[in-house]
Amino acid sequence: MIRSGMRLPIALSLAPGVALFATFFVVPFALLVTSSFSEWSGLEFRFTGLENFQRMLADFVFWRAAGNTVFYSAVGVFVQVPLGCLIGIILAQKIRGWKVFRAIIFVPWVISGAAFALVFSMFYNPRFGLLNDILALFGFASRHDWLFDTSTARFAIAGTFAFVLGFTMIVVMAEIASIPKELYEAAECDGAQGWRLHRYITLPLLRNAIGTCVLIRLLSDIGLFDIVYILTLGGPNDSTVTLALYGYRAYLSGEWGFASAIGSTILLIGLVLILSVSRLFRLGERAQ
Amino acid sequence: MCSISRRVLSGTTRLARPAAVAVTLAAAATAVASEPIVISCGACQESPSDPFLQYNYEATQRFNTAHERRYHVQVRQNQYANSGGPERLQYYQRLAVADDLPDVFLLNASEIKELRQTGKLRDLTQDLATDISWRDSFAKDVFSALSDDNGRIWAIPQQRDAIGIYYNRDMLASAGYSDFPETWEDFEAAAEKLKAAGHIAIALDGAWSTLLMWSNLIGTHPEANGFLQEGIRYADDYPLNPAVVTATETLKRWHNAGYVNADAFSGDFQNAAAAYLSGEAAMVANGPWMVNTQLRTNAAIEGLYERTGYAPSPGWEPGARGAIVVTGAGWSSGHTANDETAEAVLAFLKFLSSPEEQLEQARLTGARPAVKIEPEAIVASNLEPLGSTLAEQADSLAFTYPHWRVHAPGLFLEAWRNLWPAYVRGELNSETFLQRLANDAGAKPRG
Amino acid sequence: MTEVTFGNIKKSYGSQEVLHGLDLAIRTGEFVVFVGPSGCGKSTLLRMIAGLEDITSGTLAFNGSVVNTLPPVERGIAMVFQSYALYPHMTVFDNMAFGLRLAGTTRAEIERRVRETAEILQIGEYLDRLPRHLSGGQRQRVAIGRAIVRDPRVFLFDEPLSNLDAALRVGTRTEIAKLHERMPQVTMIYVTHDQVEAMTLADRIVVLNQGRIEQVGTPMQLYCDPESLFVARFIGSPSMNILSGTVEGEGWIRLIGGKTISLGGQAINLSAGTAVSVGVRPEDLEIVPPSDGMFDGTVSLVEQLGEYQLLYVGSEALIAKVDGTVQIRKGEAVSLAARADRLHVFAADGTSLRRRSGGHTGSGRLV
Amino acid sequence: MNLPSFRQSLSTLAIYSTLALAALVALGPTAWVMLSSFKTARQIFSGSGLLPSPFTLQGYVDAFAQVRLHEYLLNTLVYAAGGTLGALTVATLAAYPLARYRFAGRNTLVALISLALALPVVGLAVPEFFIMRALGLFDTKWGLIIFYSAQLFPLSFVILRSFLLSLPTDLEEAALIDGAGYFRIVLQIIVPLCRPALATAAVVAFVIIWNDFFFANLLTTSQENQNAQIALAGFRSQFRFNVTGALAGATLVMLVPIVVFLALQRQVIAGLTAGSTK
Repeated sequence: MIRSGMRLPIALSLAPGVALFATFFVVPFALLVTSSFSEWSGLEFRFTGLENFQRMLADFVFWRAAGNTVFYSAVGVFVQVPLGCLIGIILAQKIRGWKVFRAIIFVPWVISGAAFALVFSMFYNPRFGLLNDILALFGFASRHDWLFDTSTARFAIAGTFAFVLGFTMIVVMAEIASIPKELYEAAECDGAQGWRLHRYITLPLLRNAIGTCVLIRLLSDIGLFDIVYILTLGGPNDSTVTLALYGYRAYLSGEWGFASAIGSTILLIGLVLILSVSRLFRLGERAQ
Repeated sequence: MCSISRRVLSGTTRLARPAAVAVTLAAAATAVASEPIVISCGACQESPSDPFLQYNYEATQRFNTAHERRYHVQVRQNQYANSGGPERLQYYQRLAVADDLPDVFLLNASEIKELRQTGKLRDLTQDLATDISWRDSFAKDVFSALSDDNGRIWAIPQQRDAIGIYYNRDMLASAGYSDFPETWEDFEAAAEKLKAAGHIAIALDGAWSTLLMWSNLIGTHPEANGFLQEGIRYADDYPLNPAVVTATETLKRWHNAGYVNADAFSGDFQNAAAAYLSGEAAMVANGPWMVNTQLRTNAAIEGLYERTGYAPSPGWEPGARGAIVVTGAGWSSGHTANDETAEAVLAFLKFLSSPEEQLEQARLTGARPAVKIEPEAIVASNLEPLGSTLAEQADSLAFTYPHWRVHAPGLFLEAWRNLWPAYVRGELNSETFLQRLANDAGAKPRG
Repeated sequence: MTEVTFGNIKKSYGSQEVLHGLDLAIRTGEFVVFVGPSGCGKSTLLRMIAGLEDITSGTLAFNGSVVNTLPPVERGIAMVFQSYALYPHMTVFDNMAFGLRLAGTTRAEIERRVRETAEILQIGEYLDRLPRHLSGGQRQRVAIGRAIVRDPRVFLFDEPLSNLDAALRVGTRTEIAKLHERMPQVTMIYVTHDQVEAMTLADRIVVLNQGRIEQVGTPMQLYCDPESLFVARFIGSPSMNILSGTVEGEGWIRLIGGKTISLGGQAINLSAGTAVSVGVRPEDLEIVPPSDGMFDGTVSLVEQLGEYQLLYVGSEALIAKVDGTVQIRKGEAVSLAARADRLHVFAADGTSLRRRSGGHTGSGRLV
Repeated sequence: MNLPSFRQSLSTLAIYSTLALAALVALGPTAWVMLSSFKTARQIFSGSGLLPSPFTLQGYVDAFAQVRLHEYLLNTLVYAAGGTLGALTVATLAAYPLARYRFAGRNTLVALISLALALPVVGLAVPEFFIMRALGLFDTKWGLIIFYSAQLFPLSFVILRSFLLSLPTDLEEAALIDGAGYFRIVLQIIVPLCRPALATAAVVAFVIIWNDFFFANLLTTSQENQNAQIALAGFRSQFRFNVTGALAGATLVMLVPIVVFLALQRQVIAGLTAGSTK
């Protein structure tokens, strides 16, 4: 319904949003794409064509960053999301104490990356950290430096977020709550019980929710920055570096055009992921 | 820039601090009588945890009081005032682009190199030349890190420090050493004994203190060929310099031999400090300021200060010891014009490099004066003995050299932190490590 | 004192036209009900009168002056919404006073009018409550009260009873009827899909179908003389039985697969063999001896409703409404017949072929 | 022994062990660090004992006296509150016409804003920095408030618009008939009606801004403009490191969103699920 006479107020009402959006999303996006093809240090601006991208693709650190980003995403998708689903399905049964568990398990989600980094720099410390103490209880006494050994650093970083299950849990619980009870009653009448009930009823109906969680996980993993930046700066030997951090390094050394090319790549990967995950999980279509 | 609007602006943003308000009000009151010239300082903020900043802050107050009607230094808060990372350089580069550098601020040698390329830094050569007595008041060599290849001077030295190695005398004595080891061979023998006794021989952190030891190993090496002074800037010199290769491999050996604390790669100096302060480690390298900031605080175990010695670096030959002696940082100015503001800037810089202020700074921070001071005056001012002793000793050592940071390229620390743990664990050979270190740090090819 | 006139009113959404040029005149104080199946455009029409939808073309006039572009508030209308549309965050009093406040009415005047209206509608004691603390019927009354308090010239109702349960619906229906009596000068336009509401409330009913007016008339006109197959089916419950047949000479129609029936002398100027539909209302059918039957068949279902019963007869499931006391069982063969003047005949295009009361039909139309 | 009940209790045991493990992994390290904030530096570095002994509040004293944490916390609060308010205001004003009215370009605009929600914004770091500087917003409090308003605009917009779409239009129409103008309808009808959605968007936006490190780090340089997350990261720098102060600071910085979440769980959960199933 648009009624004559409403045009001016509508325009006025849209103006701040459009202005803000244009200034902080559209213009930066245009600037990003343009500067990706140029040498830019804030002072001078010079078009260089595909040079930045060629340089990026030829840099083994870029591939390492890309590889790590894939690794972190894989941990997110294949560890974090399934575990979150499991917990979500369990808690959705509203067993005794579910609210307490939900709260506890969700809490890490609201803690900032900076604080979490501090927590884990203590947790992983080889001299006084809790992790080695716990392992010692099980007979694996060592002073392993989890964060600064190339063979474990990547896993140590992944360990900081792999068990942050809150988001998936919440989304799964909400989705299950929206499944009509009659469906379960009907399935029970048909002879399904226990886990088979979830295998044949819950999981298929969770497609949308799981797809959403996978997508959100992937998007935050492509942008993974603060934990890695604060804990390891991407080291040792670039074994934990992410695309975002790789871009930030370029920004720090004043190579804004190159940094933009990396930024564009991140956005491009994000776009491809959104499309492919949406298609894979047929997001947007209702499960029923 | 309009000084009045700036004063008003800062007056409102700092209302939260009554003391500062009082100062500002006082300045405003005198302004009515005779406008004082206002300049900004980017490294003069109050800081309870950083004695250098705290000293700068107090010195600023003294200067403002002494020149109440003529000059007024205003504090510009910034997070990076005392940080050594690339963020501080970035910060000043942004300000330079915006033509908004503070009138006075602290830069280290490598930052000066980068920042003078913006053309927004004051060339202080002329200012020093026109005041001969000021120029002559400085100690030997203090300008070397703060000037360029053409001899132009970009900063006034803040201090001149001799950086040595703290050691736990009781622990070394129990290993059979009544004095600090003279040679690196001795040093390793001592480390072996300390390790056997269940101690951490030397506390490292993967960054600052690790690189101090690296600098010591290189600086005392007869074939270093001035690597720390010059070669460190050039990519080709890293793997080719025998001193660098030897030093790097020696340092790695200590790790693999188990002389070092387990958490020696985090880049947190605190991990190294904690090992020493808790009495677990026998040695740690750091500057004289550590006495006030940590050794004499409750972070250290009871009586540790009394049991601590401070020694210069061992040498590769007997009697060839050395020490890092640096003018870590200097006071630069972002005011390039020669007007009355420049007059205020110079007045403030001269104030900071006066013997009285330099001694006060030494007393508060443990840093040594950058200007010549009568020995009697030093004795009279009752400086902390650990630092003083080393500083006096340093002048007669076979080697003195700057530490890595003074001449290293901008991203050296990040590159080191990234590669060092992998190298120590044998994932890179020495040549690859050094070459990548040079490249990632941003070292230039020679010529 | 407001006459509402439509002059060739059309409404399109994009390229899709949903109202195809409507003409109608509504008299001052008249209670007009728009009725039709969902999607027929009746709500759109009401919203256009209210000023909530733009009129694509044509003119809407109040007392002769065009109000097409006038904002709702300047049209002097009030509207009762299907959902009541009470502001959930305002008390009953504030709900009723909102419009008056916006109109700049004085505080005392607002107080007086709201209290007065509330007394009439017996909601005086709820004035301080929020809508969510009221029952459905009470909310309905507040919604009406909010409309009344503004003293409108035209009163619009958008399916106001459909959210009430059956019992309340009857009560509220009579209240609306009383309201109409109490406000004889206010023109009331009422939209519903329920023909019972239309029949009981309306002075005149406007039947809409697919964006066109099918027929305008008093309830009895529509019931007795539906001008089209659509109206015939729509008015009356259970709805009219429709059987296909062909004309077989003057006054006779042969039903498909059935008998030939007489129209009792009604003239149909159609040649023999033309396909027609014959309509007969269930309540007009009677059980007759087989010899007199117009329609024969076995009873496939009996719905006993006490007062009367519904018989489903034959393969076309002809419905007959007969007295509840008649003994009849499923599977029995029955013969049914209706008075010839109760038969309705429609041409293949759905228009009525019986023009018995031609003087009345079309009177509502202003062509 | 009754076999089915034994099996049942076994599966109950399995379920609760799983939950307990998940809870431990989720909160264990954080709880340990929070507990450590009451220890002395010496106890922390010696790694002895889980419980503080001796118990000390020195870290908290230092966090305020030395690190001036309260100033950072105040900044963070200003950004989180200001950014949330800004984002919600702008999003409400934009979501209403885009949910209710049809006009050229509407669908494109909605699609663009929704897409922005899904993009990893760190990719835009350099241009954002450049624009902030060009607008004179770089390293200013107002600048960051505006920036955060813009950052959280898409999320608030999507939450509000989907809520508005589920809301019938009668109330606005009733208000129109009552004589209310566009902005009065937004202010007196839409805003009160959207309260649940607004609360949801507000809580989520507040927590996100509170926790932001990346842009705060990128877009501020002065200490007086920096937020608590930067202060936390800064605790690790060489001279000022005071481990108990840092842990105390981290504890306080973490507690704020945790308390917000625990107090407003329903809104947070509604917000996350609404934003994700749009």
